[in-house]
Amino acid sequence: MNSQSKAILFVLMLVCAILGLALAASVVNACHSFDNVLFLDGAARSARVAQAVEAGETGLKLTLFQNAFWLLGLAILLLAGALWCLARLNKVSERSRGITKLVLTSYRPLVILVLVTLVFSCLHVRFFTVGNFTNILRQISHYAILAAGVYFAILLGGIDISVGSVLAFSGAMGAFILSRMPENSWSALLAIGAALLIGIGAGLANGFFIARCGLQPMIVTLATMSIFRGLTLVLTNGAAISLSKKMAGYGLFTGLGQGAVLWGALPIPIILMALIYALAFYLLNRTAFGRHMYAIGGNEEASLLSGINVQKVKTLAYTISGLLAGVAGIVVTARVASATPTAGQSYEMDAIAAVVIGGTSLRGGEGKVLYTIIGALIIGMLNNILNLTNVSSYYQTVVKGIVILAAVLLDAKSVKKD
Amino acid sequence: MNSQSKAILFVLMLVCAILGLALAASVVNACHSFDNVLFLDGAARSARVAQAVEAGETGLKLTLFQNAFWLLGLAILLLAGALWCLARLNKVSERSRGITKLVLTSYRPLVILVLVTLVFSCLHVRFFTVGNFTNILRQISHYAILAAGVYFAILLGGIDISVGSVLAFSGAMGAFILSRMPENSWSALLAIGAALLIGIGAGLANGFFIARCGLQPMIVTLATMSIFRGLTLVLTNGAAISLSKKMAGYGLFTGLGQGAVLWGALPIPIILMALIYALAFYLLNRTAFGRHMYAIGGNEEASLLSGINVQKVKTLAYTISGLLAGVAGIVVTARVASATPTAGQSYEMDAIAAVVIGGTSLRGGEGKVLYTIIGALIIGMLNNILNLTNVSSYYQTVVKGIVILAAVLLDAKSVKKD
Amino acid sequence: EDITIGALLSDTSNTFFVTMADAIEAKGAELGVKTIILDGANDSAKDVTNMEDLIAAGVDFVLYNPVDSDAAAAVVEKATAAGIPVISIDRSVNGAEVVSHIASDNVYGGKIATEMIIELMGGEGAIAEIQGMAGASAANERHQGFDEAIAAAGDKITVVSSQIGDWDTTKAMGIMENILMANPEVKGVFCANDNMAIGAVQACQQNGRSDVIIVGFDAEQIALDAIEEGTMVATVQQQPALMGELGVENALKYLAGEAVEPSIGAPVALVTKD
Amino acid sequence: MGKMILQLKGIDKSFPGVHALREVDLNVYEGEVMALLGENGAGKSTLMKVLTGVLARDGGEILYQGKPVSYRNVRQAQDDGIAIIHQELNLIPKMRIYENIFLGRERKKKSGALDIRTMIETTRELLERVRVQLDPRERIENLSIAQQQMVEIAKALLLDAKVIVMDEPTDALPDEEVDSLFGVIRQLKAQGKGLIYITHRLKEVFEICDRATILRDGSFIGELPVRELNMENLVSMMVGRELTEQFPYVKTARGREMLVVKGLSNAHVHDIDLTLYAGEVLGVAGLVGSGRTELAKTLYGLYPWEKGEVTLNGKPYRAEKPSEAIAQGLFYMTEDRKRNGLVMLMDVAGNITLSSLSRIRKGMSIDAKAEREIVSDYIEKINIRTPSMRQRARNLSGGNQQKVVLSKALMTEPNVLILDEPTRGIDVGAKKEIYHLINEMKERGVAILMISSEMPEILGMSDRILVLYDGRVRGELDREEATQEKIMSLILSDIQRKEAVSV
Ligand SMILES: Nc1ncnc2c1ncn2[C@@H]1O[C@H](COP(=O)(O)OP(=O)(O)OP(=O)(O)O)[C@@H](O)[C@H]1O
Ligand SMILES: Nc1ncnc2c1ncn2[C@@H]1O[C@H](COP(=O)(O)OP(=O)(O)OP(=O)(O)O)[C@@H](O)[C@H]1O
Ligand SMILES: [Mg+2]
Ligand SMILES: [Mg+2]
Repeated sequence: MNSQSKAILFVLMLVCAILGLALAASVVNACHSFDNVLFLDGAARSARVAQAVEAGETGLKLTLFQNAFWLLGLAILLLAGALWCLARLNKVSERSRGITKLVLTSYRPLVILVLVTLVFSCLHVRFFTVGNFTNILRQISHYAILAAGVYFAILLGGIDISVGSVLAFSGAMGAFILSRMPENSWSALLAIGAALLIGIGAGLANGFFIARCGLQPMIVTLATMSIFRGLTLVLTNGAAISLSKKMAGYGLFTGLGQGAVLWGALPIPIILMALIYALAFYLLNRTAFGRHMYAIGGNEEASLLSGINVQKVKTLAYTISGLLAGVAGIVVTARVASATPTAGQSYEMDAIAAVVIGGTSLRGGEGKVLYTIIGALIIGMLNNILNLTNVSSYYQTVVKGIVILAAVLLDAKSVKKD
Repeated sequence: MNSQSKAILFVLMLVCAILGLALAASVVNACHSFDNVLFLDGAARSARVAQAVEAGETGLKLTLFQNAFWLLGLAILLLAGALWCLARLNKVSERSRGITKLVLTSYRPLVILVLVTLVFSCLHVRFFTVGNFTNILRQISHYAILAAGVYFAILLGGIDISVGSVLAFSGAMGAFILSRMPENSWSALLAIGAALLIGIGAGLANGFFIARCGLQPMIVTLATMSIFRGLTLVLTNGAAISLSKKMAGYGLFTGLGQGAVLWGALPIPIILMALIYALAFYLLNRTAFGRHMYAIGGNEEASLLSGINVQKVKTLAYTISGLLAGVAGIVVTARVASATPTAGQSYEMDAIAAVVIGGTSLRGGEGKVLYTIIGALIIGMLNNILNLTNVSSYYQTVVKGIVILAAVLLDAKSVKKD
Repeated sequence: EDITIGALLSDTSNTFFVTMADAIEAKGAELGVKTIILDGANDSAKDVTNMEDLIAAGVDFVLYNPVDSDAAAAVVEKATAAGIPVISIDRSVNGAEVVSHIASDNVYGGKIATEMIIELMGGEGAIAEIQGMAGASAANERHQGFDEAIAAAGDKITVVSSQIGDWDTTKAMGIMENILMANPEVKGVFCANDNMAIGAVQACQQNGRSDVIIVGFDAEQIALDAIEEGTMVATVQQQPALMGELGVENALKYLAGEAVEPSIGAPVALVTKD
Repeated sequence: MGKMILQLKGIDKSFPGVHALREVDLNVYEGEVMALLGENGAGKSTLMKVLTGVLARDGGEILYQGKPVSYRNVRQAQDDGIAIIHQELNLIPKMRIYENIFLGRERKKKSGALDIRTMIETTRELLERVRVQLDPRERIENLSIAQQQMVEIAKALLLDAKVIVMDEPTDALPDEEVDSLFGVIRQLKAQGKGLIYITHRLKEVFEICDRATILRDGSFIGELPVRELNMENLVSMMVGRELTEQFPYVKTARGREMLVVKGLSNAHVHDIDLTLYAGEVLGVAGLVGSGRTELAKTLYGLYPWEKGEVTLNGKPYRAEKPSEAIAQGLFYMTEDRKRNGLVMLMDVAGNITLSSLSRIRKGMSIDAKAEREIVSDYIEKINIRTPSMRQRARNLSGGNQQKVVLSKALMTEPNVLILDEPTRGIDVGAKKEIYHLINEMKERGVAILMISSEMPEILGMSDRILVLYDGRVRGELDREEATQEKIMSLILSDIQRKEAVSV
């Protein structure tokens, strides 16, 4: 095929894609502006249309709403046409194929995120709003922080399932200190410091057993999970420790979970999360430590023979994981203004799921830390839409499992094609 | 050193060991017969002695009890002497060293079991009784059955964390069927069949995603864990389903958990557990399937190249794991005569711990299935002694973590010495 | 006009709250309002998340059964700020204003249950307790009730064992077996929910001990059956369905501009064979 | 003679149950290459690991530039100027070339961040020095084994070390690459560096080394200048006995057509035609990356076929997985026994019977007695040196491991046996035993396809030789007409033809 027909195909693809997306978006938007979601049955839609007509409304939106179903069909046809053009183009053009492959493999989590956002936006009127996104981001912030820590362990080919318990223990310690020093205005700093120290200590302990004693990460962190949960129960005596406004450190401490800047538009947990991911990105991609992490995950023995201090790097990685669990503990405790001894139970599973949905292999040595945040976001959006659409919590559990499976299946499929 | 002095050392070792053990045993026994445990403070002991003397009791046991502390010291000295002889002997005799090594490596879980039993026996009067051991065995039966299934997954270098949820779902299905067919005398068989089918189905699903789609076991079983928990909640609508004597299938079904043979001395769950382990042992050590399991766990690629149908073997292994979770589900439900939707939560962690304490590496390819039962037994004995001595549950969690860590640490230490 | 009521329940894998949820849904359908019911899964952070989602979904009213009373204040303030009134059910909200509180007293329930056991024991002997999930507030409150009753009973009553059964039937059964092993003299057991009580019943029966007095909590069907059979003595009945219905009714009353009592009682009582 | 820079004296090292080194001496001289020779398991790699601090020594001393040293890890040795290229490749497949080269010694900017530009530039220079044309940003997993080996060498050059140890660097290299490696070695010699060179290809010793140190069973046998050595006395020093005739070729009568391949094509190989007769060895020659392994794996059912017809023993043959190939009488012995030939954790017996368990079945179970008998038969017949059949495979030496893999292959009683690099990394003694085994199979009528990168082996053992290039058959030579030059010219003519086409 000559380059002229390639160009025509390309333009056709663009036109189809843009038209299709625009049409779909305006229909969805029109429906939403009638406070209606797409998947409402025809009868309800007709009733709403009749009501609007009665109220004397007219205009494009009404027309779009009225004809939502077949317009949407048209949009889907257009998008299918765009896909068909892409497929043709891929057959004849090396470059197009390259770009498609790049998008589908390197940017896969992003693609999934966009798809998920599109679908969910159709499912509820309020999903695609700034308020709701701030909401989701704030909700995932502590998961995402935990997941960043777990990412370090997984990158090494290990795992850290103690993070949920460490979160609980450090949060409880923070609350404990605040509640024991109600007068001391330094107590907030002390509480934060102690929580972070606990995180670091827990991580060091994990690191010690894994890196120095050569035990398997799964079983070590299983044991420390139990130990830190027990210590939390002992510290709190099994009851929640609540923070009250009367405590001197209340404002500063809870600010970390509840505060916001930019006139309330940007919650502090989101900023913390962003900062932590920026730091993690820098550490992993711009420093020697990061290189060593990838190397050890890829081939531990070769790394040792290359003169890398494997034990040190591993210990450091688990320490970071613990530290971030400590940070997450502070955020959670600050957010709900109390520390419950059962906090963080089974969070490790969500954190692992976030890392894996973010395209990181549990075998280690590969992955992008920033995609972990996308993994967390996808899980957060899923929880959010299931809540918004009032799906029974029993089914939520089922759906979540299916989505995790689907996400990793997509991953595996496109990996195999390489 | 000549062979004569070796012989002398050997005899000395034997004498010290036998004397020490006998002395320790009779002191502990004497204390127990005064309803007293060793770690009681001296004051309480004196009081008890005074009371006995007042009651006119005399005899060896009283003397032993009276002098418990220093007699026990003597016993410890004797045992230390035996150890010293062993160390001397190991220095000079190749054969003795060989035997010691064999005992410490190949039979390590057994050695740990014996030690644990000895220590626990000193901690509570009723610990070392036939009744209590039947008790412990019955309590661990479903854990041990689960652990046998998980062993298959771990032997492949994989893992199965969905077993707790599968247990709940299959148990709930069994109870559901029984309760829906209160008149039908076949209902028990139907319920058992359905529960087993659910186990098999769940295992097949795990196997499909792991073996055919090449997904990672951890994430697949994490997802199915969520799915089956959700399905259990849907099936039971969040409430326990209780079995009542009025149901036609009650006797047959609950017999699997509550029944006993040999005039009540041998509970059926224990028999089931023994049968399953015998079968698993046979499968793994006497059949081609077992060989293939070890081979795949050791080196998957080499196994494929040796003409093993890797996918089939893997699928089968996860199916066995699911099936055994189904069996455990039946046993649990039958035992408590009701199915709760939250049953089996976090049992997978205990099952994994049992496998690992039994000396199996999470890397796969190595292990003995019969030692898994020892792992389960150690955990069960730990739970039992903590209950018997009424240790606060908060500390139980801590202690359990420490024991798991200690057990694998012992493992790693002696492995490194190889 | 369409009204949507959101209900946040602390744990819908627990029958108690399932019953409450069903009642809220049924009452809502009856009165023609939409209901959204979310599960806090015993996790304060998830609870907060759920409330935020309800605010995002733009519900008109929230019935709130917080996972943790103290943690609830912040989100209740948020909801109030967004113009969504809140009624708390079963567990109160500490530190924030709600329209009303529909109370059911876990501490009181634990206390009357224990008192009954002590009475049946003739005021002396060994008693044991199987507690709920470590750290869960219902578990704590019921345990507190137990403690109060024991303290009141004097030193003829000895607590031989107090273990945590995680609300789990099988675990409770194992614990009961171990208690019977270590302390065969035990005469009564208080279990913090009925699932665990059933476990204790099975342990006693299978050890041939029909003399142990077992009292549970929640008045679940399985417990009522056991009481009928005589294997359990009593269970504490809270009235989840009634509480749910009261919640919906009062919410609508408030939205219609009528006055609502600041505290509404849903009585707690012991259910025995008669 | 150059100045002595490194001296190892009386080194002693034991592993539990193995006395790997007894009183071994080794000297390295400036501007010279010291060959370190010995059979598999003689202790060569162990000695190097002791030198570079990977393993702690039990006794002896190391003098470096006259001073006693004792390294506790690789890093210290590197910092002191001792670099090593290990026997196993030690690159991280998912990482880029420059990242691998600078692994453990990354260049940093003042801010602490990595100085990526400098690292890439330096890498480019190093790659030029070893004469490979590669983008420093290429990922290792996309390189051929030969290219990876060159990257390893470049990595050692980065250190600018005074002593460079190469542990079997040519193990996986084809002859042209060996030449460019030798070019680099001569360069290093000229710069006055001292080199230790470990190899099983004794020809290379005479080509590039100045002196040789010989070990046998962990003991020091002697250090001699290479000019005083010839192949015979070198071999007898290594194995402790005389070995005559390196390639014991036997001529057998050609049998019927056993494997006929017509027009076999897929993503890796194209239009393969070949005929293999019972009782012959068909050697397959080609450059690394020419698709020899792929051809074998395609036949074995590891890669899907696109088109082509194959018959085996007169019957149509098709395999979608190895089990199907084995069932039809074809077995493939892989080129990398450590990675995918053996289950290292399993014992010798388990490995030997792994592919033919169905033949020792009694009811559902494995017939333990039959297994014991068959395995001890093989151990005896093939002369596998192992303390017992219950010894784990990982505790055997390379040659004996290879014999275990061969036994596994034989036990399936194949009609067609594909051997991929059957003697890679194996010492002269074991090599010869394997050649004898090949001959024995040949006499029993097995059709053998032997892939090898060692030209003398191909020439010495094959009845016919097939030359592959770029996944295509480029020609076939008879034993009588075949020479190294003819094979190379078949390959090169193809390159010229290809260039002609692309112009
Ligand atoms: N980590 C170890 N533990 C136990 N034995 C070992 C270990 N490493 C090497 N050995 C043993 O030490 C001996 C020397 O091995 P080494 O690898 O040095 O041999 P080599 O001369 O390099 O052989 P090859 O030519 O096959 O590379 C062998 O018997 C080997 O089995
Ligand atoms: N650019 C590449 N991307 C992916 N895989 C590659 C690339 N280059 C080589 N490989 C693969 O790496 C493996 C090792 O290549 P190697 O040079 O040994 O090929 P080969 O044909 O097996 O060689 P031989 O002819 O020596 O048997 C081969 O399987 C080859 O397909
Ligand atoms: Mg070597
Ligand atoms: Mg090859």
